[in-house]
Amino acid sequence: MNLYANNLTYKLDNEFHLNDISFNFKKGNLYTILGRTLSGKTTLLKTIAGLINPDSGEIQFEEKEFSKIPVWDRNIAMVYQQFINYPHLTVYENVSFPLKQRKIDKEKIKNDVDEALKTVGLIGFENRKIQELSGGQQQRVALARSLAKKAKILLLDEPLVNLDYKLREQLREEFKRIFSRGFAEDTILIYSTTDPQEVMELNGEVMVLDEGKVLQTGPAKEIFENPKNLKVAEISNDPPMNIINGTKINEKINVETININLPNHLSKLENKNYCFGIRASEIKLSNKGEEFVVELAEISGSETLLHLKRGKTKIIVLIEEVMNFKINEKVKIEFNSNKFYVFGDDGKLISSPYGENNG
Amino acid sequence: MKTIKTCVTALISALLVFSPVAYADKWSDQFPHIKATGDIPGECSYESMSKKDYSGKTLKINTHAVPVMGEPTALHAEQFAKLTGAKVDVTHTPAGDLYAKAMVPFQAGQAPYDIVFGFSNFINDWKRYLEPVPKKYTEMRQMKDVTKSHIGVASWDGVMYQFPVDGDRHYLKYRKDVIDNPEYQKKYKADTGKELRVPRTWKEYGEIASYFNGWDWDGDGEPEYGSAEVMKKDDLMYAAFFSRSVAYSKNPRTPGGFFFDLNTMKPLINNPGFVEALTDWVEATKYVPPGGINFGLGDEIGSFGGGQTLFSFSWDDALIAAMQDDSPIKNKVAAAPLPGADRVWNRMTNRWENQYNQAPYIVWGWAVGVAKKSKVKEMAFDYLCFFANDANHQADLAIGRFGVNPFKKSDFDPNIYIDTMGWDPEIAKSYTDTLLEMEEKSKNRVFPLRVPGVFEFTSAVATGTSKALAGQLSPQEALDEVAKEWEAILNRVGKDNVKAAYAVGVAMEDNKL
Amino acid sequence: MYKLYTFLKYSFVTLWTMFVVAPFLWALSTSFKDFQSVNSKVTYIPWIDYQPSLEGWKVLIKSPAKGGVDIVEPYFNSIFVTCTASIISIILGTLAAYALSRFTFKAGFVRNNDITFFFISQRIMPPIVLSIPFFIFLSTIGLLDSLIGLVVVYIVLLMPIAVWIMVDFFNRVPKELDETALIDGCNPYQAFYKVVLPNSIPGLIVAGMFCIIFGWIDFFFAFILTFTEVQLLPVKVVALNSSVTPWWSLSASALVSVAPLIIVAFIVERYLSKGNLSGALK
Amino acid sequence: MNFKHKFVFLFPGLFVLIGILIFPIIFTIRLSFSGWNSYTPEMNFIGITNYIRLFTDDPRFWESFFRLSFLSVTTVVLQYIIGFSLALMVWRDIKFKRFFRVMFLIPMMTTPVIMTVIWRTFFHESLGPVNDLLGTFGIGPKWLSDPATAKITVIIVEVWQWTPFMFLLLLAGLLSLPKEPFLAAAIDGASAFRKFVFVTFPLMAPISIGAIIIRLIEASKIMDTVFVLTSGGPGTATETSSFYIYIKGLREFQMGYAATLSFTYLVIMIISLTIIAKVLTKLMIKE
Repeated sequence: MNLYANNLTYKLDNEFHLNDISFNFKKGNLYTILGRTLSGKTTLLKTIAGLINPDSGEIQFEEKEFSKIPVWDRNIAMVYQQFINYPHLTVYENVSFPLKQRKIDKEKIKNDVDEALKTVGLIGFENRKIQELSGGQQQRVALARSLAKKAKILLLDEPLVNLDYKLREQLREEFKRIFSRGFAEDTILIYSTTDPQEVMELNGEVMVLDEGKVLQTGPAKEIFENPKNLKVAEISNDPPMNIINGTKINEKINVETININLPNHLSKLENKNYCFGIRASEIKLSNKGEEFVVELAEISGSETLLHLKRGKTKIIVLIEEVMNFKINEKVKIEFNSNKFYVFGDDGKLISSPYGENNG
Repeated sequence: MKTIKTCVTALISALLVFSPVAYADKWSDQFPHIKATGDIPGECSYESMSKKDYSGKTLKINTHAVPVMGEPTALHAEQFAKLTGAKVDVTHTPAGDLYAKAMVPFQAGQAPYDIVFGFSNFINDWKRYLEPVPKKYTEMRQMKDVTKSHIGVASWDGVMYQFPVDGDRHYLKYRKDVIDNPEYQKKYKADTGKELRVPRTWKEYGEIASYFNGWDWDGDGEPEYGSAEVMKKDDLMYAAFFSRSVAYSKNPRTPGGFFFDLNTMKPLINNPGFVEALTDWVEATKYVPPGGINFGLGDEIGSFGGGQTLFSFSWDDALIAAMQDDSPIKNKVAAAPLPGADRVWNRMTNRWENQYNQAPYIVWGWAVGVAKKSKVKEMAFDYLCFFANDANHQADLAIGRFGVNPFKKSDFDPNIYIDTMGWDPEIAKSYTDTLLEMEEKSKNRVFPLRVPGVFEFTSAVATGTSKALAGQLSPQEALDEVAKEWEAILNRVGKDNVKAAYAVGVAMEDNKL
Repeated sequence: MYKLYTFLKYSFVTLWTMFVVAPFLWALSTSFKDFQSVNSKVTYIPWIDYQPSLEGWKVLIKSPAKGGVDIVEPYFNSIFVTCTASIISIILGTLAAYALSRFTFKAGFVRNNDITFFFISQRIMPPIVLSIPFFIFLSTIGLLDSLIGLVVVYIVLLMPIAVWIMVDFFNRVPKELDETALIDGCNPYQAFYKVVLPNSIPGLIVAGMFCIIFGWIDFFFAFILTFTEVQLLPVKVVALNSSVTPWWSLSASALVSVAPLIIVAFIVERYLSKGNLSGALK
Repeated sequence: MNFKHKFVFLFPGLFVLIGILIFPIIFTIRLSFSGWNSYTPEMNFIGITNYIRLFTDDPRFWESFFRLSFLSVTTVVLQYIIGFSLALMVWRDIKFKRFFRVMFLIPMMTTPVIMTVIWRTFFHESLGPVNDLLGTFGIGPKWLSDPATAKITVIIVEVWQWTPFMFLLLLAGLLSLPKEPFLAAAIDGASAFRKFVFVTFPLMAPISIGAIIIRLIEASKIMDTVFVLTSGGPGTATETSSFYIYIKGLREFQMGYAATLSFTYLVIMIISLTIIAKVLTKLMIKE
């Protein structure tokens, strides 16, 4: 009773959009697909929906070969990142559209639509035209439409990406609420996003995609704590994890002209060159620290992103307050070396601060 | 009181209808078109037609645009339908497209029209698709009245393919009020040392036209010009060119071809006679109204008929337009034969002969045929015969916009124009004399080119002369180009084909037919 | 600076409007003239320059036997042929355009763009090239001189326009819209008529307008392919262009023949002003 | 998306078009190898005689073709510039916007062959209003009777007739432009001119290319105008390809040769339009 895929491959103009993807999604669970833009997330969702026929590989659902069932008979729902609704219909007509397609009787449609609208908080908007709604409301209509349908597979393709910051926060909260309410037991929910924070908050099973390939699967926490390699580390962090070339020499880690004391969890490491990874939030401003030059300072919301440089090494520091910096100003920072990741030349994780992959 | 009057009138007219005395009026009451003459007895009179019954049959006609030819066609169609019970459908087509409009279905083996209007020079291309006019009609009295020239124009090698319903030719039209004005005569003599008179030669035509070009000589506050001519490069301009060429090139002493040397089929179009005519014509661009180089026939008629120019030469229409009742220059214009030339080219001796020469150009004109594949040929011929019956023809003549012009010997009676159309006797006489001279008397006539591929030949002439008029080429170069093109066409069409056809025309020109 | 621009803008727009209107005014003036007022000198204003006559207008409804042109029947013929051909062209053209916009076609070296170009390229042919073959074609299937025959030919004239406009239009309609419809349980046909079509009305209006215009103004095919049964308006009006052209009735009929399309101009403008002509689906 | 249903959408239109056209096209090609004319209306086979004639002995066709290229490119460029200017001017704030828009559309709605008759009287050098009015300033251009000005007159009439086409497409394009780039430009404080060059024009490029190509296709058929205004004269000064084909075909009835001309013309046009489309795309859409 699963959604099962084996070796899915899809190529367009000699470029892999899906490269040998296999998975086994179980009902009642939430799956998030994390990947950068053009990593193949949308292609994968469309392949599941049946909008794209893979060049090879198979998909099965409820033990049936999925490729033989056309899109319109698959009983799926999908929400796009562009708020796709039917512009010629009202909110109510939009939400009831898939139900009417199934020729369900009017009473039941009414109930289901009302319930869905209630869930997304659009009661009272039934007779509005789509163009009269804000972007957030439009996306709620799209969501309501897919919920009302009670589909067995619900696909959400970066549903929040085109919303502004505040709305995104707000809707994300609601998503959490909606999906956590013991979301229908026989539904598979697949949610794709570029935003690691969303992945963390939704807390489902994660599949990290890049260039059409699965890089890592596992629970959100696992991905976050133990990224298999540099790529995953980059993708699963926002801002991306800082990668610093350094050398371990005995009790020190040498980066540029800085020497950092070796943290405990790296004591077994061979003396060698490594890529050290550290999250932007694990670097702090400190008078005791080392001197870097400010290249750029971005303020977003209540945070400040500081782009720094020293020699060939560039790092990003996340400061959780609004601060003003001048370009070329010198600042001092300190690394929280207890949170160092270590990656080998091949990009594979050698050591994580969370312990499991040590050595 | 009024009612009684009406009743009496009605009673009287009722009596008249039934009385044999008012026989003719029975038809003119029903058909006001012929009220001037009433029905005139004949083979195809109203009376005779009313005895035919074509009800349930349909006659399809393609004719020219309204009004020229198009309006009389439609009018007589309506009358014919009323008399015989037939249904008559009439389509109107612009002049330039009449050929193609009939030719396309002809070549595709179709006969969508029973009757096709066109021009007499289509005859060679059309004759294989046309039904010869049956003996019944060629030998009737109405046909015996048609002039020799027009029988010739309608026939091919003695067989009549086109039913004569109209006559056409080129002649000179001039403003009588200017040429005969003693003051202008004096002034002209004083200024140029020459007599002001109806031009006898094209050179004189040019001199007088230049003199009267660009100033207000009729006192209406607008400048007037020398001459209105068809110079626009369409299907008609080459005819104007030939009108100007005949005087220089049609030498009565050199029979055997005007366009080609019939023996060798060598084009004569670039001989000094034609070149001289084209040189004159290029000169003429200086004394036509502004934009005159782009005048089509309609512009020419409008220009002369509207009193804008002193001279014009082409078909009758410009004169008739000027003589309409509402025209401010009615009875101020007159007709004369085309000008001649003081010298004429002799292609045998390759020399100019310094001798006055004049030649009428029996240009092509309207011609009508009945399609061979038509299923109602008898009705079609009856219609055409009815179209041209004496009553209709005389009524048509009087309506300028109809474009129906004299082609019967009886038409050359000046009294018709004096009585029914209010023409000045002198002008009417100048008109009929001019026509009679051309149609019946002259021995030096030129007939239109009627050979296979005639449109290729004439189109080449139009292109060449047009280039000369526009100053793109000199007259000699232009005509050399035409001659070269003619040779090419001859080779494509086959010299023998053209020669055989051309011989028929030459025989008429040489007065052998 | 801004004032200068405004001044130039209004001057240009006004000048162009005058240029647009000039021939119509001239035609309007001419339609009330007679032979002398046209041919003796240039006249403009009735009663001052010339004595107006209604002859030019009367001619339009008179029968040819009385020197009229009787454009009433051709008028309706033209409307019928134009509308029928436009509707068929738009239906077929819209379907094809949808296919070309949404699906990929491959046949040898032929791709979607080539098929689109094939459609549009039908308009490269000068009418003269096609007239004779069409004549023979229609005569073979017995549709010469019939309204149906003209409709058949006009479809060839108009469908390329419909395809061109609609491909362009559909390319700007997000294809996620149709995908959503499919996911919501519509088969491709239902998705097309339940979702795509209702949202394509602005495009259909533009395509329809171009079809109607190009159908209405065709002269050549109507001229070659009809004889007596069917006459279309342009052919009938051009038949006034005789050697002695009655300029007055020609002008009047020119004005009358433009009239219905001016309504089209208003409809199009209305859609323009509502701002959804090019139908951005946002 | 890829379904077998896609054929159901494409094929009706495609096959109807092919069905109607296949005969005419094959017929034309076959005809071009025949000597069909007024006196031998037969589908005989004369090999490539017609093509030899065209390529070795018919400078008039090639002249008419270059004249056509000149006329159509000039008119289309003018139509584009004027149409774009007009569209920009009535795009946003202007008084009587709707009136002007309707006005600008109207010429397109008129039948060229009829309107040109009106234009002919309009430009009549002694009985038309243009020279009458210009006469008060002491000028009287030879609108139709001089080889150079006759071309200009043809261009004027064509521009009058078809600028609305450009105007409509470009205005519709302008009205559908996204607002964001303009806001961004406004925030950057770009001048109106810079806004046009860097924002409006690039956004309009795809629509412009489409409109120009279609207009080029239509303009290359320019015939009614020439036919009525000048009949290709004075001399051959305004003779275009389609008018020349018309003369050869329906006037002189050299059907075989006219088919040769047509087919050659078609091939040249398809090739050159493809090239023009490519070049325009390169010029107007950077990247």
